[in-house]
Amino acid sequence: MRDLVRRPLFWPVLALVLLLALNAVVTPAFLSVRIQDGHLYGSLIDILRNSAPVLLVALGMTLVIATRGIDLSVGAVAAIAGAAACVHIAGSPQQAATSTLLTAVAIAVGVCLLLGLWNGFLVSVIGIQPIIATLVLMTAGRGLAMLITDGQITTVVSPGFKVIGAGFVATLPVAILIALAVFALTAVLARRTALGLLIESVGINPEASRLAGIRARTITWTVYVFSAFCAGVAGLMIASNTSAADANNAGLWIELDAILAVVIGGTSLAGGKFSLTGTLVGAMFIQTLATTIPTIGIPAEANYLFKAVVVIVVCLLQSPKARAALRSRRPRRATPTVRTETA
Amino acid sequence: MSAPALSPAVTARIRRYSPPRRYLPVTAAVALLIGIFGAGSLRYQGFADPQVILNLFVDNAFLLVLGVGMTFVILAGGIDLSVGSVVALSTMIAASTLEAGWPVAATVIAVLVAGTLLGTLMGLVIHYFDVQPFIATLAGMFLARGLCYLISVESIPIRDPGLTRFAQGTVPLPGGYHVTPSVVVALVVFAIGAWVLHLTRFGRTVYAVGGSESSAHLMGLRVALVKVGVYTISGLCSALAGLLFAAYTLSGYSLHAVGMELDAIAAVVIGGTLLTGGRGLVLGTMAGVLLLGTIQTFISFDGTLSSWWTKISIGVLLLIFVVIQRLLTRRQT
Amino acid sequence: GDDKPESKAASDSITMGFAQVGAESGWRTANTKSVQEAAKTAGIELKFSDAQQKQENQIKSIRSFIQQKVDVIAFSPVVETGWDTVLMEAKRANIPVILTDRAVDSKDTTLYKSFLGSDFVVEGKKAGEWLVKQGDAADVNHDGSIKVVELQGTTGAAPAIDRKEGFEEAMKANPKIAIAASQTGDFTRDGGKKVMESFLKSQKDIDVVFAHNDDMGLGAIEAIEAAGLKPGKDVQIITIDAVKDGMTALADGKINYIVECNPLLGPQLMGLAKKVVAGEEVPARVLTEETVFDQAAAKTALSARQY
Amino acid sequence: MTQAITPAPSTALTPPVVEMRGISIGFPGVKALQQVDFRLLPGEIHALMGENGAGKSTLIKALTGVYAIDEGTVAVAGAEHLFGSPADSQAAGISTVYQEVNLCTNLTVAENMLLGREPRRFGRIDGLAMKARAGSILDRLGLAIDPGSTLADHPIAIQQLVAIGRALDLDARVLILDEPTSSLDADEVAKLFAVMRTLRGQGVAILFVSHFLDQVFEISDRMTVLRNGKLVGEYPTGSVSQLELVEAMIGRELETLDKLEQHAAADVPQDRVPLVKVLGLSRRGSLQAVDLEIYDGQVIGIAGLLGSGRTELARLLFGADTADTGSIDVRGTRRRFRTPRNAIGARIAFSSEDRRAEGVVEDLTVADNLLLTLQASRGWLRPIPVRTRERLVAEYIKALDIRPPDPAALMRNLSGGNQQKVLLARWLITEPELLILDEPTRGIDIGAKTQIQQLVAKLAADGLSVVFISAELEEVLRLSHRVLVMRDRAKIADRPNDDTVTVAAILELIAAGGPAAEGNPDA
Ligand SMILES: Nc1ncnc2c1ncn2[C@@H]1O[C@H](COP(=O)(O)OP(=O)(O)OP(=O)(O)O)[C@@H](O)[C@H]1O
Ligand SMILES: Nc1ncnc2c1ncn2[C@@H]1O[C@H](COP(=O)(O)OP(=O)(O)OP(=O)(O)O)[C@@H](O)[C@H]1O
Ligand SMILES: [Mg+2]
Ligand SMILES: [Mg+2]
Repeated sequence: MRDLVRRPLFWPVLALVLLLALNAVVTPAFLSVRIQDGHLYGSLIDILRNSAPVLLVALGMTLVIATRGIDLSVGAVAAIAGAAACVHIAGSPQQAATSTLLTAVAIAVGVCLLLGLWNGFLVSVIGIQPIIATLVLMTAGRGLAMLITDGQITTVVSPGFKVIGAGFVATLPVAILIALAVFALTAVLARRTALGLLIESVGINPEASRLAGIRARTITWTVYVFSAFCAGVAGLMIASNTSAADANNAGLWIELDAILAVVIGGTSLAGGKFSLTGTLVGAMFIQTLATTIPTIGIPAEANYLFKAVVVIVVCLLQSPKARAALRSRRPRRATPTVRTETA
Repeated sequence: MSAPALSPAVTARIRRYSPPRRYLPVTAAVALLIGIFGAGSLRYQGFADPQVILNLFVDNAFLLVLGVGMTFVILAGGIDLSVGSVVALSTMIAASTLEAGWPVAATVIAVLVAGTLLGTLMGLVIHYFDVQPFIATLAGMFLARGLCYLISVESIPIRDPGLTRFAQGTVPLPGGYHVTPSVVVALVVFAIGAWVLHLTRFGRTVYAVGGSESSAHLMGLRVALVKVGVYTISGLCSALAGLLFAAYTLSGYSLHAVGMELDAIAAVVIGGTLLTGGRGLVLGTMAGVLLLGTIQTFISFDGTLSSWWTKISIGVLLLIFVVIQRLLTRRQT
Repeated sequence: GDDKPESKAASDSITMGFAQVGAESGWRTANTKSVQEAAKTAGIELKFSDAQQKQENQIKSIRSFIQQKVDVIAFSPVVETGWDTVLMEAKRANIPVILTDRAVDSKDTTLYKSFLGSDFVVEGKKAGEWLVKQGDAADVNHDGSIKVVELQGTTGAAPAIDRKEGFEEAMKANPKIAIAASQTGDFTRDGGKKVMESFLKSQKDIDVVFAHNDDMGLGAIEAIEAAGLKPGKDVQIITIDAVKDGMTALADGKINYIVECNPLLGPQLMGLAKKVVAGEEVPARVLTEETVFDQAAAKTALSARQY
Repeated sequence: MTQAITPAPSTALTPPVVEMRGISIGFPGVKALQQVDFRLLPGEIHALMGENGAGKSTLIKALTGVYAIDEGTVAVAGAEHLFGSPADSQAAGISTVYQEVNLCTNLTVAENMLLGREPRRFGRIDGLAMKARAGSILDRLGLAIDPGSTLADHPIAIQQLVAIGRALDLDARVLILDEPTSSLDADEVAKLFAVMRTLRGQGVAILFVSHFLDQVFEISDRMTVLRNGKLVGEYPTGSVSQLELVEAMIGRELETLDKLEQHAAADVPQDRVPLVKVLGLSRRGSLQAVDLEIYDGQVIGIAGLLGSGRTELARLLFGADTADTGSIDVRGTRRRFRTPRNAIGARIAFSSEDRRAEGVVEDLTVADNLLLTLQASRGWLRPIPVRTRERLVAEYIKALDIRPPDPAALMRNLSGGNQQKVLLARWLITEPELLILDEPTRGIDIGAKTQIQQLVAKLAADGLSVVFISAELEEVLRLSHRVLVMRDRAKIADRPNDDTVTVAAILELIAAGGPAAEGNPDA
């Protein structure tokens, strides 16, 4: 039991479970999952499906944060991806054709990769602080998205496109499958190859890593590209979910949710060690929280307060210091009072 | 071990002293500001009017105050995302208490106490419970925004004669120019901030904690005081900025200042302060605030940009600033 | 951009400073376009500025318009409150001000010449009245009560507050109508869809959705369809705005009723501006021409819609 | 356990200023201290001795409130204390320089020395007084640097002196120096010792940790020896010989140090292509043009004072900095080293002098740190197979006697000396042809130091070339085939290590032509 409590993910998972339990109590049908029209249907499925974009963005963000960076531009990149795809589809003579869909997705992903290259260039080559480097695209990116859509919400009629965010394959929502696939891909890349180790090393001590022969610059660059890629896929999902590209609101503030997910999952913003599973739990938690608010009937006025309280409680529970203080009033253990960081 | 009389070697060393590299980013920001103003004056008629410059202060007084607080936090290696919401909360408290008939002084005190308390609370959580600043202040941001909605979801006008007079008053300057009382408040805050940060032990410790918290701890510095202190200062500054904002807009509104924390952070960083802490000057923050203001002035003088081109231009100008600054301050060695 | 320096060569050409809220919705961009095009047609030089939904930005641009000595200032205030100071400055500089779309809450009505825009309370009321008129036809599942869920606009925004107020007022006429749940969908499709999804699961037997704008209504349609229900039939939908996508859905029978909120204020605004600059008297309140659409009306109107 | 030496009778004349009794501290998996007693008398210099990981630094941190104590008591001047933080211990008159230089490199030298005690006038910090006070401390240490310069611009040795300066400025009754001399040269050490003697005369109690036995015997009055977290004994310095002390520290007989064979200097085959040939390598402001030839199996020792440019030369050779002029040929082919990767590709390895900033990756495990470079050169797509990993890690942990021998231990929790061994192993695993070692024995205990020296000799015998930089001239001379002498960022001599080359001869060389440490050619 004690070991379990010490597990890094114990508290986030517990918080998630409690939140789900709260829902189940308030709405008895909450936990029920049934098959309807050949696909799974139920609140839990909704939560999973709706958490897909945040999860995707958070995956990219996890790697960026592991290198001591941050990517504020993900929301704008998501908007651009949705805009590019929808405008292409809407402008093509055969909206519903598969070839149109494929080129639209290719264009969107291609654009996002370019944007990621751009962010990575600013951070790793020019040496601009990540928060400012990505703030540039965060601001300009929405403008670009609006430029693409001419400021209008671009609606498309493409059953194929709709599948990405709202479709089902073998009773499962496609969005979940995509997110899990990217999650698995990331996990394999990070943990089955040496990439994860190299990223962590760069995040913990960039200079030592460089001297150890790691291509610190390339790695930093790559994670921004990956982050933009994830944001792009998330953007496609968001657009597909409503079959429309909303340059203004697609992915608005998703960067905050993503960062929150990463941190709740136990990855430190100071860089270094990261946990993809943690991020997964964090993203689930955030989406469950968002779903809980309307479900249990919290008035719109109070939903920020609710969110604040939950976030504070989860973070306090996660903090070893807070837990030690709660558990007993014994003198400190022989742990260094502060982490020593590299100069 | 008291200091003996100065040896010749020491005096020679003092004379050899040259301003260290750390002033470079600020210098670059100021140079850039001057350059951009030159460009604006050439391009747009009426841009060179000194009142345009004064209006930069008038329109950004609250951001300057916010930036000063944020400078403390960032220098100490933290970040404060709650400031925008605290500004909104302050306007709400101010508007609702004034509406309820409180005297201005009581309102001001209530607002300042609320902001300071919230800041202290976040600082305590960050230091004593080791919660990451980003998260603690994000929770603070939600909390303050939530409290706004609890007070009222609608905007509340401020009609109190005292505050109205403060808001609409002008401080005449020679040559027919003028600023507002808010500017004076902001400049006083700026001066105090610079004093505390650059000339007191507390300020030095802020830099030390930002440079290396563990070293500061091992050096026997009062890390706890500083870490909690900077968030307290930031909370106080946000509350004060909220009051200035309330005066600026003569209203309280839950949706005021959404995203203003990013403006404040951007101003601080553009002013040459390292986001990782330990390096930067309050003067840089002023330059950063003015640079952001100049971008807006630029765009509104242009007046032909559609909404999206406005956003793109802001991004591009921001980019130009940071790239030039980066190139100017790239280590020579 | 157009880098022609501001020239006052022709003394009769009017320069208008227009401070727009932002580009936060399709409605707003249609509104912007209308203003820009109308200015061109009317021969008015337009200084346009986008406040990105921030009041302080709007105040700044108005101040800069004053600095640039424009002939007339028009703006859609982000919020109702807090305009006295800057409007006073405009007044001191003898620059007339016209409000569009949204009102300001100021005791001193001499600060602006006219307010051109629709009345959000009336819009909400129109929506409610239609529902009342429907009577038992709105009780889709015949359980004797009409259960409404409301998709609110952004919390605290004037249209959200006013539309809610108007709707609730009209609703009182039929005691069977009750709002079972009300949440903000932030005026977006995605928000509308997500909130509707959870409504569908936490509320049984929803009869009617009232969405504060078309976009949230369109999101709700997606959610309703995903739940295996037929929007417009199994759940009735009322929205406000009448943008093109909304009208299409209405014509397709997925929405039941739309109250129009017309964004094409440009021509009316330019007319007002010319009069104001010429010193003529103008009415203090000018309502935009607006109508309502049911499914039949939508089919005929759809082809002529330009936004 | 039979001791070669008997502990001194505990009849102290004066009551101890610090008395620690029965101190125990445990970390997850390690008992760092077990029931240790320790006494420090006023007016003495007390050496705390022990191997790497014996618990010296932990004892110091227990005393000064960095770590909480599991068991035991601490009394200062007779009164029992339990310090909650370093600030508390400072307030009680204990001034400490911790082992890993703990300063704020973003601040100036003066600020670092006076943080928290800045002179004030009218409530504000008095900048001039501050610089003057800092200047006078620097003078005491004989350090000719600008107190207004940023600390980050100075090499680690200077930083160490600044840290000592900071401790001196505190009017303390107890001064603790944890390996203060590890990166200092003889000259600097002499100055430091002079200061320490003065303080001792004033009644200050000084606790001193060093791995240099000569220094310990020169300066200390008494010593306490720790081994594996346990107290071995407390001795007056005069009562033990070096050999006895070493045996007390390591608990067995030391393999004698001077068994390394003297290298014949003449056996360099001049007709062969050198492994590395450097021509006119220079960098503005840091190094004047240097020529150098390194042959297979050759050890090149570089001698010089602080700031003489040794590190810079090594960094240029490795591509850590880029040279302004000059060329590097490896096995006859021209190479350009823009990044360390280029050099690693040419099978050159470089172990930095600044372990903490440029070496260890603190939050990774020992195993990850060991394999970092190998992995980096294989590329991310080809992770090292688990089996190879385990084999290599086990092999090198054993070969270099890394303690604790736990591959999963976090690097940050290793003692300084063991971290150094891991870093060495990191490079050896890549099987380089040229190994550049910048101060590899800094902070390493006598046993480990011998091990490393033997390793270098053995590697050279196996055909590896080594560039060996050390502040300890004896060490340089013992190991090298050729000796390069540097001064003022220029090479002033390059000669075979024959009988004519002695410590005295090198010091003379450096001294010739005026004060070496002061000169700054491009100031
Ligand atoms: N923070 C920590 N967490 C876990 N283990 C630690 C920590 N600090 C030290 N140790 C362990 O405690 C033991 C004693 O280490 P300490 O640093 O006191 O050694 P030391 O005698 O100073 O060695 P050196 O001469 O190498 O500096 C070592 O085994 C070390 O790995
Ligand atoms: N006594 C000193 N006074 C001023 N500057 C110094 C002094 N000592 C070192 N420096 C700095 O050191 C730099 C070159 O040092 P480098 O690290 O190459 O020398 P080093 O011989 O390797 O010394 P170290 O013993 O620190 O390894 C110079 O640029 C100078 O700034
Ligand atoms: Mg030690
Ligand atoms: Mg060196």
